[in-house]
Amino acid sequence: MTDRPDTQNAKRRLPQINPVWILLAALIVAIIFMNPGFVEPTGYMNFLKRAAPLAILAAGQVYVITSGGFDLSVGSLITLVVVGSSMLTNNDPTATYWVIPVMLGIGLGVGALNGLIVCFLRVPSLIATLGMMITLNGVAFLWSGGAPRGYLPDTFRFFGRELIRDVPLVRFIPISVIVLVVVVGLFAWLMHRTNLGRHVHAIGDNPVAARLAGVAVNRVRVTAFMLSGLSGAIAGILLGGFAGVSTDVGTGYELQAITAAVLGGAQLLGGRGSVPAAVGGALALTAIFTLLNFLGLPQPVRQVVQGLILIAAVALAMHRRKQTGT
Amino acid sequence: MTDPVIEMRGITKTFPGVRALSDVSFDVRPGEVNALVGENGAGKSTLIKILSGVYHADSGAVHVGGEAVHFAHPVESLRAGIAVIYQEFSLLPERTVAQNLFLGREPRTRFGLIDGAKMRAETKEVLALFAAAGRIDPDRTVGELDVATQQVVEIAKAVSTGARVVVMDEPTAALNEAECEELFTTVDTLRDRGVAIIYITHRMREITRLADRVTVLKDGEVAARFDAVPAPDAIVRAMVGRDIEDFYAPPATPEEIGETVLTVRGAGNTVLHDIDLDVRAGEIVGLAGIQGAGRVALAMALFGETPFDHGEVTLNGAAVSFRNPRAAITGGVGLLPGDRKSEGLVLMQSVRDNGMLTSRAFAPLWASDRRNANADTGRMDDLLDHMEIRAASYDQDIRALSGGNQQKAIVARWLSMRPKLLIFIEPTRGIDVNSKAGIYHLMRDLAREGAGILMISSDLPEVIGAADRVLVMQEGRITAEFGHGASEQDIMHAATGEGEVAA
Amino acid sequence: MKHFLMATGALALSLAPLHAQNFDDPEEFAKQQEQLQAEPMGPEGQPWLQHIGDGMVETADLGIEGPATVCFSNAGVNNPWRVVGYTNMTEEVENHDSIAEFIHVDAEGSDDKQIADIDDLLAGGDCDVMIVSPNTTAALTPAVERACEAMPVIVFDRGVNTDCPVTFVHPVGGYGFGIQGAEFIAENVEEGADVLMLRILPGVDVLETRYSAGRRILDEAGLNIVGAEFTDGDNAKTKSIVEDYLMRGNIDAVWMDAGATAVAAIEAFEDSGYEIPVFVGEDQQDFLRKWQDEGLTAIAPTYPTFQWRTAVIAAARVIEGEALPGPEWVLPQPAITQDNLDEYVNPAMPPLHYAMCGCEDMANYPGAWGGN
Amino acid sequence: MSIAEDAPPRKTGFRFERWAPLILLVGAFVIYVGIALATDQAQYLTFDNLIAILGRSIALGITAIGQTFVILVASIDLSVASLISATAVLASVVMDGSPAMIVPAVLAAVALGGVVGVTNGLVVSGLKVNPLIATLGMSLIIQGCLSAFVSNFAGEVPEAFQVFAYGEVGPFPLALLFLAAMAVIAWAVLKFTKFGSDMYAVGGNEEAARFAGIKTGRIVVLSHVICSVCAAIAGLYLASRLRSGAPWIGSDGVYDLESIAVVVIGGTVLAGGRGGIWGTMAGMLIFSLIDSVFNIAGVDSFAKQVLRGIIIVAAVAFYAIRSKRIVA
Repeated sequence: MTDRPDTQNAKRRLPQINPVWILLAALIVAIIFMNPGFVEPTGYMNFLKRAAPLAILAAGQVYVITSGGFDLSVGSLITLVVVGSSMLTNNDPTATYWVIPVMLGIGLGVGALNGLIVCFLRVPSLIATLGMMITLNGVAFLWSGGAPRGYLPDTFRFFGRELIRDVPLVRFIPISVIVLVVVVGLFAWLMHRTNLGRHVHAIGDNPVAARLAGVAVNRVRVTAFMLSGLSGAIAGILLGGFAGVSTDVGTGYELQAITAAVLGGAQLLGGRGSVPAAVGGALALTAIFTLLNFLGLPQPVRQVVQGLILIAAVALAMHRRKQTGT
Repeated sequence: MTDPVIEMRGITKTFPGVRALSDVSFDVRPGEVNALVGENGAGKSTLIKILSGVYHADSGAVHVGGEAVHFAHPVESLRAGIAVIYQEFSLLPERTVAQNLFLGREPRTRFGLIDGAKMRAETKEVLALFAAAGRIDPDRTVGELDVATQQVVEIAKAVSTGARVVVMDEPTAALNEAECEELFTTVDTLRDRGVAIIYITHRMREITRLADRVTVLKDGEVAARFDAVPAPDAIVRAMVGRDIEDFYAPPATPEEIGETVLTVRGAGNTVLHDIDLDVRAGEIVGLAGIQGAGRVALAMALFGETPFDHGEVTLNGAAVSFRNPRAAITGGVGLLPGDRKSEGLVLMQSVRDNGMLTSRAFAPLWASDRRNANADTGRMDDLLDHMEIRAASYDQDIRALSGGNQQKAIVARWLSMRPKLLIFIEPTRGIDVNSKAGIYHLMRDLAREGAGILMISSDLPEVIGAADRVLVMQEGRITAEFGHGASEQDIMHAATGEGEVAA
Repeated sequence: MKHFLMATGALALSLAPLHAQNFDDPEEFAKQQEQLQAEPMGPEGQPWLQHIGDGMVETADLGIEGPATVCFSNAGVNNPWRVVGYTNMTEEVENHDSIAEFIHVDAEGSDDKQIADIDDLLAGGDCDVMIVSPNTTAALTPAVERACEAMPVIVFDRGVNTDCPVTFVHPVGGYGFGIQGAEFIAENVEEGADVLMLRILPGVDVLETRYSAGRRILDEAGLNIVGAEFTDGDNAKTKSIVEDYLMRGNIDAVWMDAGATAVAAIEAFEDSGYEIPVFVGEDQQDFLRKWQDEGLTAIAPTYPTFQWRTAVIAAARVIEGEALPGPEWVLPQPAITQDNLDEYVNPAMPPLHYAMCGCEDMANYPGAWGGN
Repeated sequence: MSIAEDAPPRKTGFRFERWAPLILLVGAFVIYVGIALATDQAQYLTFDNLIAILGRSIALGITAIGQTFVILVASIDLSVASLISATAVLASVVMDGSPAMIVPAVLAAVALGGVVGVTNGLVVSGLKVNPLIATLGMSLIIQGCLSAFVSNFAGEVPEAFQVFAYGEVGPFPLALLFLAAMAVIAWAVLKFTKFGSDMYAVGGNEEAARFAGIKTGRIVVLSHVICSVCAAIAGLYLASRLRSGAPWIGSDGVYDLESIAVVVIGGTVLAGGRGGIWGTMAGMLIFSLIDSVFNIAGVDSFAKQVLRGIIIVAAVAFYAIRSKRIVA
């Protein structure tokens, strides 16, 4: 007799605002206070442009986290995409049209491989994607011989670098912000409005029950990893576009993406997760970094703050969960 | 007569929405066996959990050795000399017998290290009380032992704490006849040593064989108290307290039984042997047997989770061989798992999502809520309404619902799939009495609509009352078959291979 | 007891200068400033064979006979500079018949691993000469000392705190790098102009000395340093930092302690619609090309990758028993300026290729370096 | 009745999981010998070389011993790498070349380890924060604090303390004997003490452990303390080996992820409750052998990374592929 119907449900089900939005709002107010220029389009559009890769990455990561796993390989995947694009385009502007699909394919392929390793070799995703992280880094270097051989042509860099000018109201919109909106919209729709999303939740919540109910657990899990891989490839294309070729573009992005998803209330080990909230987490994280920059605080302080926020966010979530009895 | 070592008075316990116990009084004296009987959901487990400090009573008092106690934690009751042997084993499969026996209170040498030799010796000593002693090597890891031997280790663990009170919760569920006999001898030994024993069971034979007194719980209240073991009929009356015919749905009439849905011939795998089985449309086939007899293994083989590796299975006239649950579901088999929490529900998701889990699983992954071939949310809501599931909203997490309502949501999962064969495993476990009848009638309705139903249950009255036909399994084989109205005695006899059971 | 304390105190004091991280050493600054001006000895047009200062060491008495095995413990090839350098090295090995075998172990940027690698080589590598490119100076000193006991050792790039190696090959140094860039800025902007200093990481010795020298000269020239930011060598971060500074105010010149992210910094000006100011980069092709295409006012100080060739040449001389510059082989450290920019820009080479490689005349150029 | 309940008892006799680390180790050794012979470099097969291989990964071995403890209780520690850097710097700054300060420095480093361990343990068991996140956060905090104070090698380790890393007893390096002693002690703690037994219980079935009166929170905290103290010792060893401490030595050695990989390859399951020290030691030796194989085979350093990633996954798959459990 451990099943306890909860009579206070009605109260608890009142629409609850995710704390990440409050955090984000507070941070933005603080940024505007520090730097009134932020309310100008240049201010907030630059902010969104900068946050776009991380936000997209978080939107992909939240699939894997909700399905009960981790994806540590996205950072190296970004590096691979940037280095690989420079190798393939090889200074040829017309190559972009096939290189970008190839990169998206690599993202999906890496995700599929991660998923297959987890599903069929039964290696926990933490280890599987850690191995993938190391491997992809090596592949990126091996492919390029340690330093990329080509420039990224402007056609490739279009997505990460260009703006649409003369837009009414906001003056200009960076292409990457449009990519952000489209990708996040798509990911959010898949997660919250389709069978796929329900199944991602179900297999993270209770894989045995999901399997016995007929859910194609492996297929769903592989798909979740593929979406994460896809988000890594898109983030890589944006980052390469924004900043050009380098060999360590992706370093550290995997942990930031997980942090963002966790800030957005995604439950580690699965069962709960929201794409918009994860994107909110990514924006909040970027806002924190921006704020610390404005305050003139050095890198070490940023690390400490990131660490504290990470622990506090999860501790708070656990506390709330205990209080509401769920 | 000695004073009671345990005395519980006026215990009331309410879970949100359910009154589990109301004003229950219960006692047990040193050197006696007080049998605590009642149907599933009558409140036996709750009472024991209050005694051991897992739950706290809303009102009422617990006295141990004459002193009022308030256990905040199971450890405190253990220290007070109360050892509970739960149905779910609390053994660590990776550790040895000796390590499990002395978990948390290992003997130490004067250097503070664990005294392995002493631990082993004492393990042997404790095990010597049991007939199984010879079979058990203290250094074997528990995971390597069979279920019956694990049960012995579990009991030995309680005994080795030097408990004054030992609570056994249906200890024979997993034992065969010879092992039962061993257990009874053990209980006798304990009683002779002045240990007070609370023995939870619903098998009449065990009551007659062991009990000094009997306390009957029904719907959270004490229905009867006997200072000597009465005639079995009196106990059953007190336990059920109503007309069985009303409680269970009426059996199938011959007209309602149709074509054979499922035929299994000579099938088996590592656990199952020579399985021959027929299930016809419109009938409910009960599958009885002790724990470990292979009933769940059979269900999982039919469902493709642990497939047969030889033999023939025919479903609706076509030969099939399901390699996984998805294939089985596509072929028209449905299954309600026995452990709702760990195998049935996705607890953090909504009631509706739980109900739609299977239908969505067979709709395209990319289909949205609005354009779902066979997973229309509106239809699911109608279905849930029809089943009278009580929930504040179908959007709320299913974990907040009562067991009965949770079970209905799982049934709803299968209704929209219209399976030809539906397997229920322990369909009413942990469900209050009132909801049980609902589940039985639901099963019958499904059968009337043309499904063949296979029901696995450890609750013998349930198997007898709800099924049209009862098959009995033992050691991975189907060993007997009974028509509707078989006695508990017959079934028990077949399930354990010998002995006799009163009912 | 008192004695003991005094002794330890004295010991600590005597050791302190060796280890205290003094990145603003006026003596060293002056020395490198002078070396930049000095006329190097050795064959003209082959800077990897040149040397500043006239100290030589004899190697005939080391008793190595060719052909011999040269072992190389590498700190890592974890950035494009080291990749180019390592390619120079392997190509140079081909030029020497006296090197029968060249064994390479890579520590992947870990001190601990490099110590273990050297131990491995000593235990079973059958090495005759060892080349070490230490991951860090202090940590590798004991391992190099042990190696010295077994065979002649050549150290390059970073040094070690011991004089046991036959020679220590290195270009002029970090102060020199900092000086070249900062002097160029001072010459090309007005007094009081706003300068942004971009740095990679704190704590790395070669980078710290570049910064301290650069800062000293910019300060002395009376320029206004609007900020000194760490970029982690990350293009995206660099671009963001520059964008933020542009939102807040004016920038007349950008000084960088390493050129890896120079193009990203330039793009920040372009994308925000500003004129590109006076720039200090490095000799990577992407920067040189941008410079040429956009007609920048710029300079590229270098930390030449040709020193990787020199290390092999030194090893070959040890085997052949020839004298070589030592105990320090100070190589020239030329900067690329508007005057000689065209010599170094080569569109056939990859963007992250370091132009000052001294490799243009080698057999497998440009293929081995990734060029077309 | 769950699926598992109705299953037959596990077969007795040969238990694959128990022997898998040894099989992997022997496999790695055979490959090493094979490559040495195939590339005609028999000089790598001497006793000296064996010792050099054993001594390759001592810091990793010490860290992995600690990591074994936390993983056994179903926790994990990602903060070890930063802690190694922090304790190495702390010790070397406190010593600052003075032999008289060795003892205070060691005590300070171990104390720092203890504080970090207690904090990790309390955040995990008290605030119920997922250990991965808790220790990742802790790692960022330590690294941030450390980088705020020092940016390069700081302080100086006196000769006397360098004995720890460079001393020899007969043919054996002192540090190797130290590691062996630590392994034996850890093994004894797990095998012969109540604490060890409680750890297996907490990792295997926390509920059952609590019902048996084990203070599970305390066990989790204690195992975190052990892990952090081991990391502190690894930091001391590295300070001694590198003659000073720098804020990057932990992260450069990737001791966090590598120690976890070593433990898992050694057969300790991430879910807790199963595994032991000798598996971890085998895992460490496998890593050393792989490194040595790469060196003697002259594997390109980028290919090395690729292979290392594949090997980690393959080694874990070697165990995991046999289980029917669904993992995520």
